[in-house]
Amino acid sequence: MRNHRTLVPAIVIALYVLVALCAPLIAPFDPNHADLAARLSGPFATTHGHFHLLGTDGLGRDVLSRIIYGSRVSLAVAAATVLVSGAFGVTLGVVAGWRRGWLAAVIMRLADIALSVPFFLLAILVVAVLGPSLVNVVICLSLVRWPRYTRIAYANVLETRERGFVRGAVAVGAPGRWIVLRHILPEVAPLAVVVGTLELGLMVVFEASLSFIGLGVQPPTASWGSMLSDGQQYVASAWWLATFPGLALFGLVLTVNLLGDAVRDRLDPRRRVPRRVRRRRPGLGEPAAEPITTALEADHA
Amino acid sequence: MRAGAAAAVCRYLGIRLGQALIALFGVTTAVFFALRLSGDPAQLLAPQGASQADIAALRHQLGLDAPVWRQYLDYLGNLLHGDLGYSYVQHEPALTLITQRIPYTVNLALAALVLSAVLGVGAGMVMALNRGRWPERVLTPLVLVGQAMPAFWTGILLILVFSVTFNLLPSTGFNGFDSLILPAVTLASLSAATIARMTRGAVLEQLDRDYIRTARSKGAGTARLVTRHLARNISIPILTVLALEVANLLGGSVVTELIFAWPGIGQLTVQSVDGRDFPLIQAIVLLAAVVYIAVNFVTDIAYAVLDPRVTTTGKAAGP
Amino acid sequence: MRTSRNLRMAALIATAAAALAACSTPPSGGTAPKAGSAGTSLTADLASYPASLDPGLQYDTDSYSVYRNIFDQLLRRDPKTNKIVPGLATSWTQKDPKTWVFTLRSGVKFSDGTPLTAADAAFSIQRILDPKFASQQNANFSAVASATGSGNTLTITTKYPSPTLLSYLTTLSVVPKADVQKVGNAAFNLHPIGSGPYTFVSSIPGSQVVLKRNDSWWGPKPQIKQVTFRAVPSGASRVADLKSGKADIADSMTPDSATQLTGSSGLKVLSAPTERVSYLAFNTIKGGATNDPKVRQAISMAIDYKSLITNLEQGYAKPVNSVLTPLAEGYPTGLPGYTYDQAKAKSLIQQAGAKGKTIVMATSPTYDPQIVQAIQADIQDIGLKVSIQNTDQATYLKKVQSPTHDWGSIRFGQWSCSCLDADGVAYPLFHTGTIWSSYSNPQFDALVDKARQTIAPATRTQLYAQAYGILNKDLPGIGLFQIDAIYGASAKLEWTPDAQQSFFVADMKLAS
Amino acid sequence: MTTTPLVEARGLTKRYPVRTRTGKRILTAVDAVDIAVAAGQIVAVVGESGCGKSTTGRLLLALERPSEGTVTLQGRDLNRLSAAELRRSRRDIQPIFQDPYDSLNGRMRIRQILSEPARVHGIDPAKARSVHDLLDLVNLSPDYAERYPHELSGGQRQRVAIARAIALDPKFVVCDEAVSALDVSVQAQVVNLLRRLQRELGLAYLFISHDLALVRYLAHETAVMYLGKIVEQGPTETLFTDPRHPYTQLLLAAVPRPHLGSRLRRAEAAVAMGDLPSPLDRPAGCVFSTRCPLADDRCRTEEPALRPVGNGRTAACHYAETADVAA
Amino acid sequence: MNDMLLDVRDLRVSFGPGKDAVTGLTLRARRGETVALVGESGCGKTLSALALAGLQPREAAVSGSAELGGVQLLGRTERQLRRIRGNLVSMVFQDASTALNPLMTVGAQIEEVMAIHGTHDRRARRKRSVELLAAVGVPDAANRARSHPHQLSGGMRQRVMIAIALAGSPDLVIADEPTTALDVTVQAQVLALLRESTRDAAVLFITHDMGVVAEIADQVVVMYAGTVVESGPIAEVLERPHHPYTAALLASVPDPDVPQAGELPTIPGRVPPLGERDAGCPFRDRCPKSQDRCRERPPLGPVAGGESAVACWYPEHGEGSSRTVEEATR
Repeated sequence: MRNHRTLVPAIVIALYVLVALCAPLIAPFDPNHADLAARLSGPFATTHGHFHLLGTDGLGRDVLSRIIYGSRVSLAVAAATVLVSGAFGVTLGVVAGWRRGWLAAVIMRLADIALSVPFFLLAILVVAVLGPSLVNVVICLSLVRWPRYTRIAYANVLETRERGFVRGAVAVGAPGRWIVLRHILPEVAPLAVVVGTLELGLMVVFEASLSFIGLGVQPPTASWGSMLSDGQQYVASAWWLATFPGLALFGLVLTVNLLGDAVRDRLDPRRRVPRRVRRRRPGLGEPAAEPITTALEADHA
Repeated sequence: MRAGAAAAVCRYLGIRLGQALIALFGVTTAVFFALRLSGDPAQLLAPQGASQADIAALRHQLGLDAPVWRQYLDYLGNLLHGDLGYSYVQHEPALTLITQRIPYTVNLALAALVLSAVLGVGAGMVMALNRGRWPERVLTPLVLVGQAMPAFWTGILLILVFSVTFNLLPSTGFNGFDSLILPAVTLASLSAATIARMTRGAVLEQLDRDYIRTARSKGAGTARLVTRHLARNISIPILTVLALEVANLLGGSVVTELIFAWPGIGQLTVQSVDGRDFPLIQAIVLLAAVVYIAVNFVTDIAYAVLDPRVTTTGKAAGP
Repeated sequence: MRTSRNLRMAALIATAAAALAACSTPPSGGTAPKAGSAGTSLTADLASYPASLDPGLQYDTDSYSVYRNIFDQLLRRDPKTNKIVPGLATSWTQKDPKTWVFTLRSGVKFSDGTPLTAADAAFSIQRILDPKFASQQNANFSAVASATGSGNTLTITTKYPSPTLLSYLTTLSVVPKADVQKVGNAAFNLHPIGSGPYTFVSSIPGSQVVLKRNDSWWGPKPQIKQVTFRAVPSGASRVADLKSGKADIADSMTPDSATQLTGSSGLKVLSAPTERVSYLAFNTIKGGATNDPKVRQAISMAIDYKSLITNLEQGYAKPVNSVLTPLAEGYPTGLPGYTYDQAKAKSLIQQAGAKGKTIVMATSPTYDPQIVQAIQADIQDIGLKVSIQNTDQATYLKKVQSPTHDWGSIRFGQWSCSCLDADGVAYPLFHTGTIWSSYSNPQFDALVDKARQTIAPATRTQLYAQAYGILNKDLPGIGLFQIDAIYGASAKLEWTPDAQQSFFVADMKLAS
Repeated sequence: MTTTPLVEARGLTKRYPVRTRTGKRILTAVDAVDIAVAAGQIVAVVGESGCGKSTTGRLLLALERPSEGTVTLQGRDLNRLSAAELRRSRRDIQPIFQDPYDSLNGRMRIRQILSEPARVHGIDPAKARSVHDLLDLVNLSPDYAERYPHELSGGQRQRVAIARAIALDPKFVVCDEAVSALDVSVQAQVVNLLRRLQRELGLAYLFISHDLALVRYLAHETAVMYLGKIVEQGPTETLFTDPRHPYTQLLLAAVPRPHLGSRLRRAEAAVAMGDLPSPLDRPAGCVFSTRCPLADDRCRTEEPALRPVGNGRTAACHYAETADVAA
Repeated sequence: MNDMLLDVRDLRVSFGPGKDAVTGLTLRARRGETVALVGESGCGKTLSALALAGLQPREAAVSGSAELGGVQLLGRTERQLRRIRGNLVSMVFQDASTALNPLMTVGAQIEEVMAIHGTHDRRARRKRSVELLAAVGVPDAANRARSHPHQLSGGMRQRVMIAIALAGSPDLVIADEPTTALDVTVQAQVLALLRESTRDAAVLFITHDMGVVAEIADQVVVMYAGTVVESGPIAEVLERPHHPYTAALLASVPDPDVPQAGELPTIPGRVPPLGERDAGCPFRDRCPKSQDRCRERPPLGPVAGGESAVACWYPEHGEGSSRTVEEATR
């Protein structure tokens, strides 16, 4: 049962990745090949002797091929963003939690600042200042997302640094860097992985949103978001343009979320520590901390 | 004792307020300078055939030819007098433009919040209390679907179905209650799913707590467990989510407002950013930050009210 | 003082709004009447909400469409011939190359009852020129040295002989000096008072503006009693509104949506060629490959103009022979135009040694991405690589207008000077040193400079013919096609759109 | 004993700022405590929860800085050392904490846990005690080296914690409730182990515990703490057989005994004591005066000094010589 | 044996095949009598107690019989159980800091029992809850009733737990390690309180601490790995333990009144975890006296010359706390 929950979404995601990697082999057509005379043909249309399973778009390009190639953008951006923002966010969170004091205050206020800038504005500013590119999309998304990791890492480090094995390491005479690397980070990492997995789905959506408003990847590179954006105009006349990329996106986000849930259930440290042991400590009340699920699940935009 | 508690809350909130002001200052400063790197409103405003001199004149008129630090000091000075500046594009005080739009965004966000809170909390409770039984099996896929639907796609599909195909509901603009339905549903769908998952988790976590066992050992039934024990204890985690959702809804309203041509702050944001309407952007950012901070603030107060432990230990749940 | 009170108000509103919003609807500008009811009210879907209702400020299409109904313009163009005809000014004479005298219609009143005088007209120009007003139209009237009014005589002097002055005066709406000075620019913008066929009733900023017929207007009584302009940014939604009868007319239709409408009963498509021209401009200074005229020539031959017009524009476009439309004063009718010849283009690229080179194409989401991509595909077919750099308009302008010319090799854009004159295109786009130009040819500059200050139409036409001849040889830019304005409308609507995209409701009729 | 003690605390005081309903207050967790541990000696600190015994332990471990007072290890003031020097000195002072589930890093193998101290100090693995030896010392078979903590029972984990503590051959080990989380049968094993190690390796312990029976069994010296202060101190046997402070007397009386006959005495003694006052509201005069059946006005105003009361003991009670509350 | 108020016979709790957590608990208690259920962690004592109140985890299967004053407690529907809990059977849990609802005043938590079981008059409930608080020794009860749990000390919280347990005047009070988290001084007070306040009920007192057993119990039931290994009157079990496990437990705790030399007696090995238990005597791997016969599970049978029952093929016949188990084996 538990294996099921991880395995099935993992396989589906692996398929997505495989499709992305093998796009040139799988895609029936060049995703950027325009054929203006064959534009806006519906699914199952055969135009000029070419069979378009999912139809063609406003430039007569094959929708299926574009969806296949579009997966590359979605997956690459989502993965890169999670890695960059995760690494950056966790580092800051760990530093804040370990050093505490003014440095923590500065970092956490920075997180507040990052969280209170409207995302759309930030996206435009980043593209305006740095120019449009896939890398900058990642930078832009990372600028918005790092505080999620920082906050969770920070809270987790504050908790972990009071744990016996950390105090033990201090008492042994281990330097701060040693303790952070060997004891704190491994403790924070699974949590960061959980957050990262949950974020992955969101990042797919975010990338699509950016492409949707024209700030993502550059045309003619196919991206699900830009396909949806183009398709929006044709929602009444050429329904397939918005529907199929939307389904591809929906499927990926859904499976990533499922995987995130499964990973969280496996890694959430709270679900692993035997509770009865903790209860024995005399005189200790339960801390009024918010449940970890709150922190993990609450943010989505 | 009451007075003491109030004093503790005040002190605690005072610190939070101070931190919030610092964050506010940081946001406005960062945005101010980033904006000036990002494009020249005069170029956008000038007619296509305008000459260099025309544009320079316009730039001068807008005060954009002054050194950036000077502009910044002026901005801060005006801010202290409550002056948020004039929109370059619409030639109205930024404050007026924003206040015109606030009711619409609040209307939409509030409708979505109520919708998602009611649906989300309800579904989450039902799922948790019926763990492993059919209500959970029915709701879980719905929640998963809700979470995987990007707002812009949901919006398009809703328009396709309800406006284009069946012509039941208006797809754009503000024209009474029926035009609120589609945007609110679009905006609420993701939030409702998030809240549902969260509520489920919170309820399950609370159900696992010892005090629930105590209550059961007293002979309490499900109804009493939910109303007397769970309700208040899950209110804290749920409040945390709702607070975040308020921020998310206001943020998410940008996309929704664009899709449904809703005349709110989100649309104004996009327009002002597109037009590099600096004073308006700055005002909106200030507003967004204030809202974000205010929501956190209200949440903190609510924590203190809901959880008597907060006032005495001086720390709220969460970082 | 005022602003601080406003701030406090805002704080109050913000908090109160949260509480109220649940139960109350926002302050509405009156509910829009259902389209078509009674046959005398009209609902028009615009692509966006007018940036301003004060005609002295913005003049984007949507603002224009709304406020030109509230105000009278000094001059007008005949919708059929595009000739300049009387508006508020019944007659005008040119005293000397730099002085123009206009006689204004008498008995015209603003809707608040005050009479319209030449002083109001002069004021309308003066305020645009006032730096403090920061009007975007300033540049259009930058030739004006002074404007004075007395009685019904308006005198305008220009700094130099200006052949396009009258053209720009067709865009001038006259505002009531007394009222503007009394309430201030900001308040006037929110509640404009004009002398035009319609008066302002209410607005929901960002959403809709309602106007009603001005029964005391001096012109023929319009049939439509009330008009509601709604901002509907999504083209699909505008189509849906038309189909469901929620709108009687919709602006800014795409060719694709127009073809959709032609199939629907009860609906029709109205279109008119405009002075808007789609063009490609090359960077001949720092464009890399495009510095080479052979490459530019190759590109001009790479583009399948016909396919763009028939397939993408669905026929709602006309071929052009230069970066100008036939509507414009000075259009060089004799030029041969561009040809599509892929084979020759390929060989030119070979000759230039540019095969496989990457050229950067700058564009912004403002411009139709489909055309951009179609052109990209065309150019790639002849052996160049095209990398599209799509940034938002502000960034695009900052880049493209930078004096360093570092914006890439080629850009796609649409041009309209709202003056129907060759000068409004040739000068800003290609004259050495202007902000848009990455091209320099002294010979061309001299011709354009001369034409700018020549009043006689025939001479000008000749000068422009020479200038455009140079352009078509040097190819710093290619005109792609002339763009049609496309409206979707109820079949009951009788109206003929014009080249200026004037959205004069007074000219419209709704059959019941 | 006239020789310099191995570890010595003088005037050790620790205050924490605490936010309460009525504002910021100072909590004095440890108040002017003097304690000395000689090499090879076991000194116990006993008292109710919140009396400051764990804080004292952390101060001696230099995990926290005292607000006042000094902690010296072989004459060197730990809190005056540079960070690097302190880290080096730490090999001489090691802790064993209460919770065996919390004190080992669950992501490390036992081998890694036990070799960490040597690696931290850059000691040549050949010269350090081998993991094998350490496991042997704590009676665990060598194949435990490759296991993870969660594969071990509580008692086994606590043995690993002990092994880690002695990995660098410390001179002094602070056992903070080191056996209280264990089941009784396991507890006995670990206590035996601690005692054996103390003898074989010549270790000195600060044995912090609320379990008086264990203290009597293990400790040479015992200090009784109450609200941050030491109220009585002396050789364990004397202290247990003839406690002079009323608090010690009551505390001893309150210990449950696994045989019949003590029921009444214990309950009476305990009930007589009432509740522990909040450490934030420490009584004036004698800290124990609010609960002491013998307390009079003097006790409530004049704070008794910790003074010798015979047989090597010191007690902080005006009436130490005559006090007898639990007979 | 008709005067027995509580009569539990062969209580079994299982988490599935091979996962029998409790394999036959039998115990009896008269009104006013306290039965101590003793054992180390994992022996099934808490689970047994929860099963008596129908509070065992959902996935656990309970069988056997448990009658309280003639009322069968096991196999009841949730609805029936609700009538029983708080009213006939009440519980005192180990850690009052988590077992009390942190957001409700303690008074309300006491009143709740009465509200559930039919006292509709709010004023009466309030009055009684203050009385109860006073009765369990909470000073200034009227004010303390309005306190939240975190504002009380650990001892006070445990008193509140007891007040909750008493509020329904139950016949059976199940106290699950109610003093483990408390200091010895407070522990003594709470034990005394519990003893005094439950004269009209049977008390099932769960603990691992023989000292506490000696303090409070009338009868002792020693559990090991899910099964009863010895039961009998307190005096007999403490003075003459018959089961090697009982004897070893008693021996491994040092006596604070007697100086002790040499090593503490220990029990080698560990409790076989759930799933590794077989049909034999569960203690045999740790038992110094184990023989081949111990592969077969010994029944709980009466001991000659005593009131106790023991489940051992080779019961001890020794004296008191004499050292009956070999010293540690190294």
